[in-house]
Amino acid sequence: MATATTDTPLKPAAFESDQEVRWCPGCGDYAILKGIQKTLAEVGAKTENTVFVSGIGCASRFPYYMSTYGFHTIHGRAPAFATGIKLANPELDVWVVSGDGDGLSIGGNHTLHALRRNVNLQICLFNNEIYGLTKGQYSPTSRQGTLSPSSPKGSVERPLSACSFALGVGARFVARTVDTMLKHLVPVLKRAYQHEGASFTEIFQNCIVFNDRAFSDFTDKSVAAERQVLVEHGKPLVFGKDNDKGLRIKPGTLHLEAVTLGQNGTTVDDLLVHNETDKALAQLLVAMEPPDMPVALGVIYCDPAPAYEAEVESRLEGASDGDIGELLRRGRTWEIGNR
Amino acid sequence: MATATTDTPLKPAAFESDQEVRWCPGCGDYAILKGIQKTLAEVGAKTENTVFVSGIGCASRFPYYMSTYGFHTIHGRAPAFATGIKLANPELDVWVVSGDGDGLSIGGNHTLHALRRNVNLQICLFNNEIYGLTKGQYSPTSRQGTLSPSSPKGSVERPLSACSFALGVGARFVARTVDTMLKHLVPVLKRAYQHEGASFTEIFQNCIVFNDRAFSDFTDKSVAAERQVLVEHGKPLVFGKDNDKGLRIKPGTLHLEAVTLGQNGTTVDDLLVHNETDKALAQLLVAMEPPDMPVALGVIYCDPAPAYEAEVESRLEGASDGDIGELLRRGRTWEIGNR
Amino acid sequence: MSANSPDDGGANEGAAGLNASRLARGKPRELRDATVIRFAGDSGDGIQLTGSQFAMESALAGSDVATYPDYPAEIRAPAGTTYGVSAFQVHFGSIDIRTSGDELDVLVAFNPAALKVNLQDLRIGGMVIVDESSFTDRNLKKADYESSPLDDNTLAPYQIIKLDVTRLTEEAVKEFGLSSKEARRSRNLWALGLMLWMYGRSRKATVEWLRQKFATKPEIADANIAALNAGHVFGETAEMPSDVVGYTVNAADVEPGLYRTVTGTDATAFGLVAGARAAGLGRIMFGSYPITPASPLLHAMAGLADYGVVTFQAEDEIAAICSAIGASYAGALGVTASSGAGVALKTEAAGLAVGAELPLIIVNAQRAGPSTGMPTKAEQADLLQALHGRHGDSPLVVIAGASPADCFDVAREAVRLATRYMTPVILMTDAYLMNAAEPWVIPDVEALPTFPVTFRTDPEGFHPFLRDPDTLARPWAIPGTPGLEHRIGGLERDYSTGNISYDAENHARMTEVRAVKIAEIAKDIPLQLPELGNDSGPLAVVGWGSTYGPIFQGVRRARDEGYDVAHIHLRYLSPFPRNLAELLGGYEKILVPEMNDGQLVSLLRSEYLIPGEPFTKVKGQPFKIAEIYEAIRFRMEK
Amino acid sequence: MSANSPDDGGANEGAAGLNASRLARGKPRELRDATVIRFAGDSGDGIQLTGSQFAMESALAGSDVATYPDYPAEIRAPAGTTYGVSAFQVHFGSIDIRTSGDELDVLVAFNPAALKVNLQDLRIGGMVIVDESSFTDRNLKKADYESSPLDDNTLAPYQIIKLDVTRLTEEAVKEFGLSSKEARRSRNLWALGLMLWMYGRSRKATVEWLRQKFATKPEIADANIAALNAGHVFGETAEMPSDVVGYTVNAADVEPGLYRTVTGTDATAFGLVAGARAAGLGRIMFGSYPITPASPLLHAMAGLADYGVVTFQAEDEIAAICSAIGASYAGALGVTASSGAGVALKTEAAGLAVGAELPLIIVNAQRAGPSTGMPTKAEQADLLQALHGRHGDSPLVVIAGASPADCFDVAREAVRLATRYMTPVILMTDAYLMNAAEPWVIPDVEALPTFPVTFRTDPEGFHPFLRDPDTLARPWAIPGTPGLEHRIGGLERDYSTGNISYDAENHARMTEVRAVKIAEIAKDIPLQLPELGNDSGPLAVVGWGSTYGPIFQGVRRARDEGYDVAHIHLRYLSPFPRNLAELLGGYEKILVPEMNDGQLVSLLRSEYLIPGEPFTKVKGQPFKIAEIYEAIRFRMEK
Ligand SMILES: Cc1ncc(C[n+]2csc(CCOP(=O)(O)OP(=O)(O)O)c2C)c(N)n1
Ligand SMILES: Cc1ncc(C[n+]2csc(CCOP(=O)(O)OP(=O)(O)O)c2C)c(N)n1
Ligand code: SF4
Ligand code: SF4
Ligand SMILES: [Mg+2]
Ligand SMILES: [Mg+2]
Repeated sequence: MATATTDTPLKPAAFESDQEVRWCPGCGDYAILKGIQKTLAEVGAKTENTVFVSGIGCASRFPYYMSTYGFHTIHGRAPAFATGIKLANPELDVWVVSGDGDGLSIGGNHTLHALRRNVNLQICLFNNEIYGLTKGQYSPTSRQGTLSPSSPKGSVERPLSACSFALGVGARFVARTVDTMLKHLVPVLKRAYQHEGASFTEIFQNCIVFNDRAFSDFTDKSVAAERQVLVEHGKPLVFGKDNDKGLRIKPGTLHLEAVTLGQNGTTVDDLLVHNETDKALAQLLVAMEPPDMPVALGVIYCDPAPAYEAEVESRLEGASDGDIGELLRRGRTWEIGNR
Repeated sequence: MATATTDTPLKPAAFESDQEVRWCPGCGDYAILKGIQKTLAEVGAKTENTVFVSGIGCASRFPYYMSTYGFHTIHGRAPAFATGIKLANPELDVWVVSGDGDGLSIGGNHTLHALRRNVNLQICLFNNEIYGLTKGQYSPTSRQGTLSPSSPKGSVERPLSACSFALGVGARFVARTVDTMLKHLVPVLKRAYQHEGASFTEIFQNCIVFNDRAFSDFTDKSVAAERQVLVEHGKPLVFGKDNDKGLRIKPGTLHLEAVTLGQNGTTVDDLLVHNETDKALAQLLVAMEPPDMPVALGVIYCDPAPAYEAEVESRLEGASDGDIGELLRRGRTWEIGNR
Repeated sequence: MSANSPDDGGANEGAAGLNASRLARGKPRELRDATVIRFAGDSGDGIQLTGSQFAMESALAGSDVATYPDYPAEIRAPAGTTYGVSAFQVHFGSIDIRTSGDELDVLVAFNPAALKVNLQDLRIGGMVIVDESSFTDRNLKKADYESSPLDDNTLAPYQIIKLDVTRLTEEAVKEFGLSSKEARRSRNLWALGLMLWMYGRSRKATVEWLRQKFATKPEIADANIAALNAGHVFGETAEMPSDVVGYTVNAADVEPGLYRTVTGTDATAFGLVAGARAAGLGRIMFGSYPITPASPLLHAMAGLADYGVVTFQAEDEIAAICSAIGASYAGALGVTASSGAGVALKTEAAGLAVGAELPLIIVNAQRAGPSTGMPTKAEQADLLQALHGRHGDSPLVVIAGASPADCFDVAREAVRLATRYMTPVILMTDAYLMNAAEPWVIPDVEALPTFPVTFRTDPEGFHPFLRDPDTLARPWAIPGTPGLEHRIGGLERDYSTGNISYDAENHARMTEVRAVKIAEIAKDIPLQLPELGNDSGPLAVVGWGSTYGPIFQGVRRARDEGYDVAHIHLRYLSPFPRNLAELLGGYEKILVPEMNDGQLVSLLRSEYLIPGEPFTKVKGQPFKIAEIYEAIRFRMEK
Repeated sequence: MSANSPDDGGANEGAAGLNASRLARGKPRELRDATVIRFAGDSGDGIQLTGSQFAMESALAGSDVATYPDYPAEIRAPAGTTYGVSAFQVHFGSIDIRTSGDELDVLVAFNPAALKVNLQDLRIGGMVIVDESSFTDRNLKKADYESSPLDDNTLAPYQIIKLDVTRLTEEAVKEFGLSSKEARRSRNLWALGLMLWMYGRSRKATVEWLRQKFATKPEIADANIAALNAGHVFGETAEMPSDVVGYTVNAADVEPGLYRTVTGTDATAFGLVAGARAAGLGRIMFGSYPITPASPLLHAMAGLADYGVVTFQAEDEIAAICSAIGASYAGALGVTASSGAGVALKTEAAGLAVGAELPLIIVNAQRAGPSTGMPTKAEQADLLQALHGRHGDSPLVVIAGASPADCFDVAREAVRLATRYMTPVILMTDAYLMNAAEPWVIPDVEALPTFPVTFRTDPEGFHPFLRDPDTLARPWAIPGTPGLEHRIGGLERDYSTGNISYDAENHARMTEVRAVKIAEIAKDIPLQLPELGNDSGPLAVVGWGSTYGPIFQGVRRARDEGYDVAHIHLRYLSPFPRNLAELLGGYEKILVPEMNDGQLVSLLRSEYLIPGEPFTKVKGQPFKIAEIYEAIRFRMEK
């Protein structure tokens, strides 16, 4: 994040561009668009200081719909453009919007290195587990066996876990939320915005046309409470319709288990308290999958370190207008007079 | 791995090519070359069935020095070439030799996806924490503050942990060894070879010219015993000159701690027994760093799953010589007679 | 015939329908040589199916046919918006048809947006058929029409037929008790029925197809068939405006044989498997990363597993081409396909394939650039990139498909050249070729010439850059072969050992042999002949790729009017045919129409120092026949 | 003068040395216009330092100088191997020197391998100085010499001086009690001392440099100085073979001014910072990924933080160029540099910069290709890639440096054009230019013309593709500016709003304006003038890039001998200078020497339909003056 100032904060609508939004009716991207506009309003961002950088894909159309600065670049490279922008002007608030293909397939290496370097960017990965814009091929996050135009007999590849990847490459902020959970998405993105350094937020996004209901197993109203644990730093890891379930360390192991409160005497005190600075915990949380375990949502890991561009600036030691004439004359020189 | 047959196994020397080895005198690559030749001999590999694929870098010169098939490709892309080779002929033993720049900087994404797909390759990453061939610039694994021609004031970037990365992206075999530890390197590479699916082996390699003694803090004879834990499946995690130290779970946490046997009553039974199928343990082991903790070496994680190319072949259901004439006539056709 | 028994219709039911209508309306059908019809509506309106079925019935009736689908750029734009309009164009006739047509004779518009977007292409006096009921204020607004074009005189220059297709359809399907929403879904079939009547076409194939498609939902099938028949009956009976007549389009006098329709995508896929078979290669490893308009080829190849195709959806285009090169190195046929940005990413690895001298096929389905450009639109602006878009002097083969069906032959030829000369081959197509369809006489693949490859097995005197004296190709020595173990790579290789060499003379020699190897392929490809016209004269129109159709027709029209003009169309761009200098030298003027800023013309000028004149169109659309014709007239009269 | 007090030497100590030696050896020095010396030995022998010090002393004595280092391909090959030989060539004289020289007059070889590799470049009758003691059987074997070239008649055609340099050095440094291993390390300085004597050069600068370098280890400094002086004394005293004389090379009549030496790398780095300063840009964001021979530019830029340079070592070349484009978008000057394979990887993103119309500088330090090729060798084979190596019609500016010092002006010009026209500029150099060095009159940067950029700030009537009527450039509107918020990208943009557009006419218009914008830059660059010769005549030799030196000298030699030949050297490759057609039209023949397969010549032929003749050399080495000269004579006499 950077210089958000709060004098007369703008309304969410102030972040809408004049361009007609052209995602498919019912696409999860609409909800995310609203959520991000709301987030910017709430943090008091300024349109002129905000830049949205994207690659190519349905998700990457995002910048056109924002009234801020926006750069719709090329497929998979948004983090590299964003890094250059920060190195040119660290004062800007730079968001990266990407898809599971853009950010994890062709762009996986740039996402990796932006996270490793800890460039102060908000990286939002809209994960619909499919290539939307190119009409529905399976992506690196698609479940094995996905039927798609390029996998008529079902995809063979094992899916990548976006958050395990991010933690593995050294991300210092990893969060997860859902397109339709506006009340959850906005606070999570505010945290991402306030985080110094690279933040990685995976947003489960429904592609109604090519991968509808990909996440319904844990997002449907009917099952959400039982299949989601909304993690909060310092709070016990409770879930369930009646908050009657929780997570604890399986005694004597390095693993988590889900327990039901009350059953053989387990109380809230037996539960693990979420510590967002605990990387080992974060790695276990992101690996949880239904039905046995709930899906962890929220700020799963946050352990700030100096941002890359800040350290770069500090290396510059200010002076950037050195005398070039003096530079050229430095070292061994000799005068040749007229003969 | 693939079709190693053991009739009259070849000697290590049989895997040497006629080309003069041209690494710098004292380069760690020499020892690795010997180690891999010994490994191939011990597993009974055949030169004609073995292919070494590399990118560009000092490490990537490797194939020229082997009497097997070899493809010295382009920078960072070796895993992609190797994947194509396996998809063309799954019977071949395919090794990928790469450097920390080749495999984790420009080639990070291909290493990532080869591991995720679980292509049956032996990926050996010679990590010297520097760009050797291009004369010593810092690499993605260089420690922060590394002085190099491209970082005269010390590098700013945080290093990537090769093994954390591999685990994060779903590798099913992750191991670590050291160039000069021939007795350790050979058995580890034999395990890698025998592993069905993608294996990832990080080999700490000393670049005597541009990054000498980068690993001396845990490889020097004087400190090795105290600074290394050689993990073995099913054996307690013991280390130290007199095997008097060990690792255990810090009670009530998801973390490891080093303890001294005998001290306040700790015995070997209190120590953690290495379980190479335990990913959580693997993630903690690869993250250990001296001086507080020893460096974990050996087969840190191994949890096999069907190899990518094997599953691809199974999807083919044999028949590949379908009648093309029949294919063209399939669907709606019509006859036009002479008029 | 009654709407309830369509199946008694048959191959010559068109004729039956004709008589029927003469009886019914007392008006004779008029004869037409060729006609262009475009169906247009929302993506949801089943436009593509309607169009293809009409094309199919026309083809079955013996017409020559060419079709072109025009999908909206957005995946699924909101209903009723101009950018959500989907269209399908059918050009059919008793003469030979080589383009999807310049101007529309008939436009069928299912809503105001469809009318708005497509009207400009309707010829003055052409017929426009609209579904009145969709011209609501809401839809008019979406299409930003101030007033309804049905009321003002927007449509004055045309023959307008307003029908409440929705109501008519609903009535037709009433008996099947569908919701009016479901009923509305059959509008397209009602309109199809009407058009089939208008051109005296059978409904047989369509009926069969519907029965098949809705095998599990017979009531839907019945409803659709009822709608189809109702549209047909509507035409037959007197309900149509009196000035509307039916037409007869006779069968075309086309080459006899067994036909099917193919898109350039189908034909390329078929050509690749047929080529691999002819080369005796058991496996094609098709490595690709999705991108418009190349993705359909990936999809097609993914369906050909039973013919020895393994597809690999790589993480990016670089991995895609590298996997293909690796596969070729290991003895399969490595193929990769992409477009625009994706092809740019392949240039480094393509250079390795040139240096390592491995077979490889790179299909470039060109789209409008630069950069992301207009992904769904056609262009030919990657030709110079194909020839020169690599670092260093790195010659390779470049060939181009001229029509959808031609892609079959070109793909086979790509396999022949890549394997015979151990070289990458770039096969140029474009968004138009890949999506357009035309009838194709199914070849007897068994009878086609073969060009078997032989993998090296003899260790005697082997080294990896030993050259065949005839072809200058190096041996294809694949891993798994005892005694041929060797190392190759991108560093310069010694001419006589294949080992790494930094020797100055050797580099010069290798650079030359790489160039000569490709240049000499000219001996192994056909002499260039004009498609039309004489081999010398005042003017030759020279083209390449998908401009074939319009150039051919434009030149023919000019020739019919007595202009002495020739059409020369290049399949081989690198190397050029060996007689090209001589051939082009025989014309006073050379005109080179291209869908780019003048790329082929620059090659011809540089190669032969002939004052070729560029004629460029960079609009993401094919040339119109008339544009070519006018360009010819203009140059020959002044 | 005594070996112990070298510092009394001075600017005119050369003369002193001269008298001294006349006294000592009774033989007068002979006069020489120009001489080429090459020092050669193991990488460990300090060859590069020896050579540069000799060059420096020569320059200080007023000679014109050109140098070229020749590093081994391997990082640190085993001692004594042929592929581990390092060399440094110095061409100096009283005439003007523009190349590092065709043939060697003197070869100083520290071991057999060095002799083996370099002897071929020594002219017949040239002098070869060897350290006998290194000609052991072991070393001879490593250099694969059957018998010692010192004993057989390998060296018969040359003037051979065998000295036991090792022993002589050891004696000289005895007093400082170094190990004989350390002592051996001073061999190079002993030899340097001898050569400085032979050409009547001072040792002052070298002594100062040694004192500085070993400030912390004075004993090492003393030993080295002693060795240096001993070599000098050795020459002065009678110990040399009687047929060996000293030489005098007078000061050259060069442009007066304050001088320094620069490599192409230095000059490019200086030009970029000077250019950014002239444009009023506070920051250069230099994004790069290491690759030979471009890495040294990354290293140089990394040292210029105090001059507004931020360097970003990206994960690959794609990220490097993308970061540079991002930086330009945000208002810094984005620059990226690479070579061969790395440049190929940048082509996709370069297309975006063309489409988005952002300033960008891409430095291509060309090396021998294709593919990995010969990474340390020079070539000019990426010219067509620079012009056409992107998908779609994507015009941009291409300019090239002609000599190391020229890179300063060219780099500044690149900044001017990139920022004034909002366009990517490809700056072509090569492995030779980047490493070669020459003296340079340090310009008064304050006095150089400026070309300040103005960022758009006025929201009134703003849209991102609004064009300046003069330059056709769009406004540079950077994030952080209130009221100018806008979105850009790679999709085609509407001419009059900048919004995404798939409109056919608009695409044609935008394609044209992108082309015209670049073409019109021809109005803003100098007319092309011949470097030498008349602006019409029987023959013009046309070149670009690093072939400048040999072409210039070859043409001059021919002209001195009365041939009416001109030298035309192009800095601007896209667009070409506006008078080029006319100028070239004035010559009967056009000869185009290039270090590639004939790329510029193909552009000239295509552009102007002139029968330019290629003269190619693809050996990873610069042309020799004699090669150019012979080519001219051959064409003018036949
Ligand atoms: C270099 C390049 N390769 C391929 C493409 C085609 N392409 C555009 S978007 C896309 C993937 C989209 O998937 P994702 O990133 O998940 O975004 P989504 O559309 O699902 O939001 C692809 C393959 C391209 N535009 N550029
Ligand atoms: C596309 C491309 N970019 C850059 C290079 C230059 N290059 C060759 S090797 C290398 C990095 C070498 O480092 P590493 O992979 O760690 O191997 P090492 O030499 O240390 O063994 C680089 C940057 C290249 N050859 N190709
Ligand atoms: S294709 Fe999917 S992701 Fe793309 S806009 Fe439509 S619904 Fe959204
Ligand atoms: S540079 Fe380093 S890694 Fe490369 S060969 Fe020399 S010692 Fe080994
Ligand atoms: Mg997606
Ligand atoms: Mg390395």
